[in-house]
Amino acid sequence: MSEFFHMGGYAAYLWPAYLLTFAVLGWNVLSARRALREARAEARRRLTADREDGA
Amino acid sequence: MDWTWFHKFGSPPHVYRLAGTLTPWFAWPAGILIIAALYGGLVLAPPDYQQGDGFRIIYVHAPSAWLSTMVYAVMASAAAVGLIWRMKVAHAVAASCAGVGASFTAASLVTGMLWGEPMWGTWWVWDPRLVAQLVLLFLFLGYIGLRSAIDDLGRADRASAVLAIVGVVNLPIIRYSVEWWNSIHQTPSVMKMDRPSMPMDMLAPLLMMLLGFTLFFVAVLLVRLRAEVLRRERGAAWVKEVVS
Amino acid sequence: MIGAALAVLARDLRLALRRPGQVLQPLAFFAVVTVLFPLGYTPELDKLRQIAPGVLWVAALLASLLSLESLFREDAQDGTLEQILLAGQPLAALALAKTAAHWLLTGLPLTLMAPMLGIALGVPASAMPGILSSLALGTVTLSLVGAVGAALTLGVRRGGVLLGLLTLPLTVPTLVFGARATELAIAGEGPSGALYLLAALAVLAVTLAPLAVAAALRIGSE
Amino acid sequence: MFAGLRFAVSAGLCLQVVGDNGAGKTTLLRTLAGLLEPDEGEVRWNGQRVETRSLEFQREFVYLGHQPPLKDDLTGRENLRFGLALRGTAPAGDAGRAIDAALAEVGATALGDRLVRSLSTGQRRRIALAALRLTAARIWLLDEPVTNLDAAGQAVVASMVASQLDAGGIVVAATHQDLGLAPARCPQLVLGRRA
Repeated sequence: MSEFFHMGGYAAYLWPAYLLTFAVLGWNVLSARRALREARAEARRRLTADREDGA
Repeated sequence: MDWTWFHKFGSPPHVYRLAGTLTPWFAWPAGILIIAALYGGLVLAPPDYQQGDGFRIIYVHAPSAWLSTMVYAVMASAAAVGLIWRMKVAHAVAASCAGVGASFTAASLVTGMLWGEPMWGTWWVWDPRLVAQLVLLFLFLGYIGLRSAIDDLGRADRASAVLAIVGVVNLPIIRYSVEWWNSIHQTPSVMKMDRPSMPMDMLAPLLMMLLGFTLFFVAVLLVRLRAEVLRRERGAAWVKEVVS
Repeated sequence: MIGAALAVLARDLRLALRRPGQVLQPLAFFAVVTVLFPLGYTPELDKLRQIAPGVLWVAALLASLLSLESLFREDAQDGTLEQILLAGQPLAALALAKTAAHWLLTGLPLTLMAPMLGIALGVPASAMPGILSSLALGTVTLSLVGAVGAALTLGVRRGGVLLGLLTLPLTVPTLVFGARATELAIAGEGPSGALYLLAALAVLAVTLAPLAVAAALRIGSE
Repeated sequence: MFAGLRFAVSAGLCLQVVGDNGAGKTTLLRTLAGLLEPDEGEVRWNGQRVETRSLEFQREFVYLGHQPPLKDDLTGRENLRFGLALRGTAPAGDAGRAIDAALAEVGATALGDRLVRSLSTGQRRRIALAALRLTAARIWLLDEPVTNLDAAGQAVVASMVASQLDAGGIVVAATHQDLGLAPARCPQLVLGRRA
């Protein structure tokens, strides 16, 4: 199993590359969901604000 | 030609709901494909006769590079549609692309450097592909910078649309000039990044990863699109039932 | 349309004559940047000769960019830009006239100045025609591409840095072909190959950039 | 900003747009001028729907914003000559005479050759009004035309608006001050919060 991680000597380059790419994948998922959550919260805040000044 | 389908895509509430229902249909296949390709690329595919296992970086580098360019093209075309037909939803799509495109351009840049380092002995070499990705990253950063510098959302949409279109027209010219520049100053051994003839057991995981990344992009785009549509329709009535 | 475009061009030239200081600034900047390189590198002319093309072109690029920020900003602030937008004339033509004025006031002087600075970098006199022709063509594209950036960053506070970020990536082809043409001129070979590419860029820029500038101006003045 | 707005102005009338600050007076004028895109609705000219950004329609109107559109480093005359050349409205006879006439009408003949930089705000506005006269535009869109003008200046504006109406032109002015016109010739459009 260990020689799998050894990756023929390229381990020091291959795994960081994979980790970084999957970090980018993860970041995209999280930031997209956060953007949606914030947009919904902002819309909700605006609606209550409109309701308060009797629009 | 019945244009109502076109108008349907123009109506924010419809797009908001459609994006919501479609997201899982892209997200799950993307996840499965990526994991399968990961297994295929790291375990099943034989080592390369020249680079041994080092070549397996292609399975993350090539899809990132593919996404970076494809996403810019999608962004520019959405911007063009938004500008010509004045469709808010199209601008929302363009706005949703920027972050994804920039992140994958950066990923392809770094993975490219990680791939080249063992060959070149240094972290950076003025290889035309790396330089082209770097310039593409600047184009993305310029787009994001312009968008954040303009407060009014409508104006930011239209101004960044012009920039995206100018950028997509210039991109092939920039790439040509970098290749041309590279050919006249012969830089150190230019490493063949993309394999012209790959045996199937090497190529299959790559194609699966490319498709997986593309579906992943669409899924992320749909989620971001809903957020961008909401931002542009805050005052609209339909937002009430959707949000509360 | 031609009358209106010429009117805009003539007005900008007259305005520049009224305040010559502003015209000299990019030239001074060009000289300063060029002089810095030997100080940061080496006094030996034969070494400087090798980096001369890159130095001249990057310095010219930054100098013409520097002066672009005010291309539309002053007109926007005093309200004349609105009258230009509403003049009932094709806006792309007026945008081209504004950019032509910028080229005449900045691009051309920079080009004429380059040979002198070239000498400071050990560039042989035989290379002067090549430098002049390549910079003349290159600065046209730089002015046009920069005008798009200037129009896009019109309403933006501290737009100068953003203008650079938007415009510099688009100037890569001009820099590559231009520096190569200069390099060939210095080496005594004919720069024609690179010159044709520079000319092609200039033609493309003259035809397309004004459309983008017009669109950006309309958006910027909402 | 505002919705459900319908109004028409026929030749010879001056529409006075009033409303408290922020009610959208300037927005309405800039929308008519094509500087702003309305979300919905349209502008009709001579009965036909017209694209406010079309060059033909632009030649029909002139828009004067809060700020007199003049270059400080040019003289009044130079600014006026530029305006003429820009709009391509070649006046009958040579431009010089038309400029002199316009300057005379606004009482700024003496100011013509001084750099605009040296003029007061009121004097600059008079030069801008002279430019208005020089455009052969049938529609005048004026945003606060009489602010910071002395009594004499206001009289000049009133007389110019009157002569424009007499010539069958249209004026849309956003101002609270009285333009000295008979009410019949100066209908009001009140923009305000919905009651």
